[in-house]
Amino acid sequence: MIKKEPDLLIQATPMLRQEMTTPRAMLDVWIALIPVILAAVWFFGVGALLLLLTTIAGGLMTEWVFTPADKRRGVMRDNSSLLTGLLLGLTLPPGLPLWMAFLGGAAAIGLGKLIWGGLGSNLFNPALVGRAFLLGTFPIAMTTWSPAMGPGHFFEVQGSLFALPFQTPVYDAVSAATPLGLMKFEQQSTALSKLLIGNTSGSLGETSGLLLLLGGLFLLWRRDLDWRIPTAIFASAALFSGLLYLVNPVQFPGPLFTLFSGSLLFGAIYMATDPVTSPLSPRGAWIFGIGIGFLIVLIRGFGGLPEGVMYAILLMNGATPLIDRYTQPRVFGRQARSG
Amino acid sequence: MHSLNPMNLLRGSFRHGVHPAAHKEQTVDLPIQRVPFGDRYLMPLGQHIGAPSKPVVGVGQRLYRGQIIAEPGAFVSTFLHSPVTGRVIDIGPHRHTDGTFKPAIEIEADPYATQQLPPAQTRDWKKLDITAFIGEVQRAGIVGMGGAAFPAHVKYSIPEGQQITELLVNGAECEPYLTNDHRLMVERPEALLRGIEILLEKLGAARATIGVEANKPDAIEILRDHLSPDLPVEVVSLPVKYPQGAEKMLIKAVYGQEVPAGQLPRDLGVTVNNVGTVVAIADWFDTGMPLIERVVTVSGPGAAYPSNLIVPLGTSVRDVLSFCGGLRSETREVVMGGPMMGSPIASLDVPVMKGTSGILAFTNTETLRPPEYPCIRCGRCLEACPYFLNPSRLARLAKARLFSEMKDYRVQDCVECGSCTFTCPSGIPIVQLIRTAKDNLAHASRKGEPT
Amino acid sequence: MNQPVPLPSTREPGSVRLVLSLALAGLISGIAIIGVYEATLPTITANKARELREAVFKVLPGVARMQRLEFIEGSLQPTEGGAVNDQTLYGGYTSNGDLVGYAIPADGPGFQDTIRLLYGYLPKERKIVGMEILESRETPGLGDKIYKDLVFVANFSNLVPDPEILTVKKGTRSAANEVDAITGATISSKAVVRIINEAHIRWQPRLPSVAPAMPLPDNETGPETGKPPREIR
Amino acid sequence: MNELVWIFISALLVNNFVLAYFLGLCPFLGVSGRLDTSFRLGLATTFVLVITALCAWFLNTYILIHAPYLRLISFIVVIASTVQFIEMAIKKLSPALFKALGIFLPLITTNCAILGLAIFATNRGYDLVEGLIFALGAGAGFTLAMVLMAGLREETELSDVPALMQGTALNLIIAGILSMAFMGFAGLFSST
Amino acid sequence: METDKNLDAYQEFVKGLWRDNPVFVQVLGMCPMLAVTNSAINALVMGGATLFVLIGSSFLVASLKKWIPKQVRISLYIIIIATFVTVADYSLLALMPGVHKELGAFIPLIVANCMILGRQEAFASRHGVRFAVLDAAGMALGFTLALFALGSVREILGNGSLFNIPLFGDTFEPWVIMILPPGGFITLGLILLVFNWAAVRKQRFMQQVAEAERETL
Repeated sequence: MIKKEPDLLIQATPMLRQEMTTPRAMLDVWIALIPVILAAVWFFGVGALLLLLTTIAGGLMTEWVFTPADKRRGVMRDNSSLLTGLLLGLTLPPGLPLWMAFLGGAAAIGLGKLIWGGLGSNLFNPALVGRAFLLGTFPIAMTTWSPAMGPGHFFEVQGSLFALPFQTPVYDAVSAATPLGLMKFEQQSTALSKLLIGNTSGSLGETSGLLLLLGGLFLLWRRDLDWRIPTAIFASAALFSGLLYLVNPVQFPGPLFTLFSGSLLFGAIYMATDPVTSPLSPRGAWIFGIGIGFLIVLIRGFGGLPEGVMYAILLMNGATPLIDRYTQPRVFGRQARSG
Repeated sequence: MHSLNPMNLLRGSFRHGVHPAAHKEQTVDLPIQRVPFGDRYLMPLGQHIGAPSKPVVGVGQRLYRGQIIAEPGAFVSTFLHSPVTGRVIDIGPHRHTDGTFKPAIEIEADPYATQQLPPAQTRDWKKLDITAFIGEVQRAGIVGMGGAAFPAHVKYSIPEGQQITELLVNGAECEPYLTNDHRLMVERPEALLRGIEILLEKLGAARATIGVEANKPDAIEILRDHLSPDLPVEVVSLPVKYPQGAEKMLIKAVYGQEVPAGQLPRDLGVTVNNVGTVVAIADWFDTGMPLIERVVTVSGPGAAYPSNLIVPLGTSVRDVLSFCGGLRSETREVVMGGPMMGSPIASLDVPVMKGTSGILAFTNTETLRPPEYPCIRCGRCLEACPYFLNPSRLARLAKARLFSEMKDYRVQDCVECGSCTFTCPSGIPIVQLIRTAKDNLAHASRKGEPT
Repeated sequence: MNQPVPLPSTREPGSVRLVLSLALAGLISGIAIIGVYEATLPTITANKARELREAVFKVLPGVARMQRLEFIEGSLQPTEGGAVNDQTLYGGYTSNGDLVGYAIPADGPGFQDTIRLLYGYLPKERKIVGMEILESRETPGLGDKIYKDLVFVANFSNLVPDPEILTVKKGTRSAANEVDAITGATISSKAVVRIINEAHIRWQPRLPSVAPAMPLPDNETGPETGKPPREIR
Repeated sequence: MNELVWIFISALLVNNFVLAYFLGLCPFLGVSGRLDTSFRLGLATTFVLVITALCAWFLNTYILIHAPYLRLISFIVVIASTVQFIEMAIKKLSPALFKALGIFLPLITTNCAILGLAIFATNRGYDLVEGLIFALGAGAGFTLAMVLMAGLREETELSDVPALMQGTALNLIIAGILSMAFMGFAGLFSST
Repeated sequence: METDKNLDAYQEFVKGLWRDNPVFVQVLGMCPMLAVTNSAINALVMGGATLFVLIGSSFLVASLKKWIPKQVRISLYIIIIATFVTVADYSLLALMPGVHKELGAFIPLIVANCMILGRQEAFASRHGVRFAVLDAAGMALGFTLALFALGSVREILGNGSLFNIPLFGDTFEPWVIMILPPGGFITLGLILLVFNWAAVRKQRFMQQVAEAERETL
């Protein structure tokens, strides 16, 4: 017998939900990056950890200050700023002064996210906005790379990290060119094994090709990323760089070097796949990825900068609304949509 | 972004869709039980898609079981029959399953009646021509039993120049929890095949296919055992995926063809019928029983004793539930139909109708909605939508109240299967937003506003 | 806001009047402009000439007089004004009229935008003795070191442009035809070198080491009458 | 040939008229709300830019060599009358095109990109072919910036932009980020 | 002018500074606004040139309005403005060649500053000389103010100096992006944000005052 009639809810169906949530997806990326973080600390010492913490703090504090009090709880819990700060931190050179890193974190969240209306509204990858801001603002500090060290120097934190705010940093370590810089300005290639393991100079999180791929596989398994985007980037970067290599193997690197050098892997797996700023439809994802690959090869090969991944992704972010608009999926039972 | 699913590569499925947990184990092995007759029955005049029926009985009139109590209000409408022997006590507005009050005939059962059907008149279907056959189907009050309750006779009225070649029997039952079709296939395969035989001959179709999802191996086996070589019937096992039971998805899964938007299955020479509908046709021609009862699954974590039941139409949900032990105290929500597309009811005093396939009780575990996060355009809903719509964009447009722009994104093609909401990691009620938008658009077009 | 006053003339004026008023306005405006132009011309000309002289004297140390020259029909001839083009350069002379060297304008794409520069070349020694950036939009703090970084500029005060100038990593200059690049602004450094290399290839065979043409008398200011067609932005 | 490629790429990407030179900002900020409008305005502007380059070269070669002080006033008068003339010509020759471009043509007169092009081309001493390539590059760059901006702006309509940011403030920030992204093209084809 | 009677000279002058500021409120003249504000001095010179052109043309237009035929008024305004701009251009070239070099093509581009043409059409052609000049001065000063605000922010952060005087010593790390184009866009965007915020605050304050007054009545 029904003893007591419950107060029935009238909530619309479907009653069932799958388990994945947005904060959980953000956390997955974090988990995927843990080996990369460890490698960064291994190669660049505790200073790397300090840098990561600083960018994250810069982002979180900006978010906290500029979010209306009534929305703070929800916003702070979605883990997205935590991820943005980490991603930004991993793209910074190991000797960057902490105050710049903090500023970068603030710019990433402020210019990259809050101004647009918060998570989901931004049209450019916030971490890359932060990095582009830093690169434009402090071009020298952002391109001064310290060499990868080893565990022997684990506790040696570079003095430049602690430069006073607004002051020019003084570097105590000899700077080293990145594999891309060596390639562009001195036509020197770097062994693939070094690129895979990561004991080269470069941004904190971009050096170790193997670990980056490993994290990518984890995300693929968790179905957190659109596999089409990295695949398209790899394919088009390999294709275009291969063509250039065939034309002039002295000036242009081969496809393998192109794929494993610089931040191509990092950008393709963790930055370009940011769902908010990449196209929704499968066809759009292909176009997006191919465009990024092409722009990377264009900027690296013919531009003034040795590296172009960040700009390539930002530029394609800018084109994403257009791509989305013209790649609407064909609706079931209808002919392909024209325009 | 998640179509790595190898199932897509196999024959016999549609693209996209979702895989909610089936939850069928509670009732899948329970034989169908008959609910004893109660004392009051409520027959809403609009239990089907189309115009409501018109009452042909008056208050106080005595009825026998199976007697016609209402006649079609239009071509897309059908007959209603009394589910019990008894007396009309009221004709007027009563609480409907959607929460509103709608006209219904209230019948008081005769407690001393035997509730036997009157002796069957012989209806030799073999002698009927197609028009007479369609008339008989309407006369039996038969509608689609899968949930939509679309009058069956309309479906069989094929316009001049068209020919049905394929009879597709829908045994997919892709909604979680529900096992009523499953049990019907297991327990009454003869009736099902007999209904198929009738339909094949009357519609002139070349063959019949029974599409059953692979998670019902016993049903597939039993049906195959009962096939006779004289009857061109095939039983097809389909990969488990929601919403396989949607007509157009089933056609795509079985024949690999898309029904063009704006067209009907019959334009491809196909007619799709739920197993319940086919059995009801067989019953009418075999025993003369019109559509006055149906199989209902009672299940869900809030149901004390989940069951499969034969319920006379018009029985109140409360009576059905109390027959099988009532609700647990944790129950928060009761849904009529499946958990994906059914509708919640506000009161237990609403009747079981022709389209009621299940009564599901849910507790906090299911009703607690996750906190809603902003859409991060992850694309999971695009991968889920069987109609290849862009639910993310539709939801964002709906939130910005740009309803007319939603038409450019084919909001009208949405069948509201709920796959997008199911799959959304940000917990956005996408399908509800789409429903609101459709309502708004319909309202605007009724008022003749330019949209 | 304020109440607008209806325009004074409500009657449709004839088209003659329209044309007349436009012509009148044009006339008055022309007169005004010519007035200002005439009034400022001497100063502007003097400024430009001074700027040019300063630049020429800077890239050619020890020069006291200069003359604009143009490569016409196989030889260098003194010219007055006119468009500066690929055929123009400046001769630098001692106070008694002996040729010291040439100041050669050259331009080409840099990191950001066109870089325009002037370099001093001694034909006898086949040596570059100075370089001055006239115009560039290189990145502040990085690319702009091509003129702000005196160490870099000093590379060009004693440089052999044959067979060609090479850019090498900072601090590794070891030969007379090498230039130390600026750290972090390799592209801008290379651009300057490339611009000079290209200009050198064009000019080297044309430059006689003895005075091809004597400076015109009283000509030190390098008369720049008329429009300076390649205005220095 | 190489020089021409660089002039084109420079005006299109490296020194994009809008994002690096701030020319044509009024339509860029004002008329970029809708994608099709932006695209058409871009095309119309490109067309006028090319005509202007032609006129500027003609003026420079035949008139201003004698009277340099009339440069500004003759440019502005020529641009204004050219636009007017084009408007009338299109109206007569192709009503369909006029319908598509019509309302934008008067707007173009006040577009400083046109005057800017004439002045830049003169300052750099471009010859006729260089000037035309420059105009094509500038027009394509303007169109590119307009179209990207319009796409982005249409998208922001669906998001909850804070009230204080709505309108020009956000558009400027979008332009700033686009401009930052275009910095990636710096040095393109200048080092090869 | 009869209709000028209800105008208040002070109001006409001040409105351009804040309430109807051509940059912050009307979003006009963006092109010079962003292009020349990479240093305070450039901003001030550009402001001065604009002031000269605007006052001059407003004065002329207001004095000559009786003789300007309606049909060709825009062309005439443009001729007048272009004349003043040419005058300014040559004067600057003669007097301040260094700054003129930095401002480059943007001095001639004052012609295309829609604020100037706008004031002629909207104000000078409809009002007396005195008010036209006051209005022009106010608008131009408002424009200069905005230029200066942007220019000084960009110079201070981007170069660590103001009017080329170093403020923070040699070890200051300049924010290079501020003097690059993106810095212009972003800084102006943020200044507009602050302006909007101040406007909202002011409006709220005025409402509170009004409510308080109503309550006391």
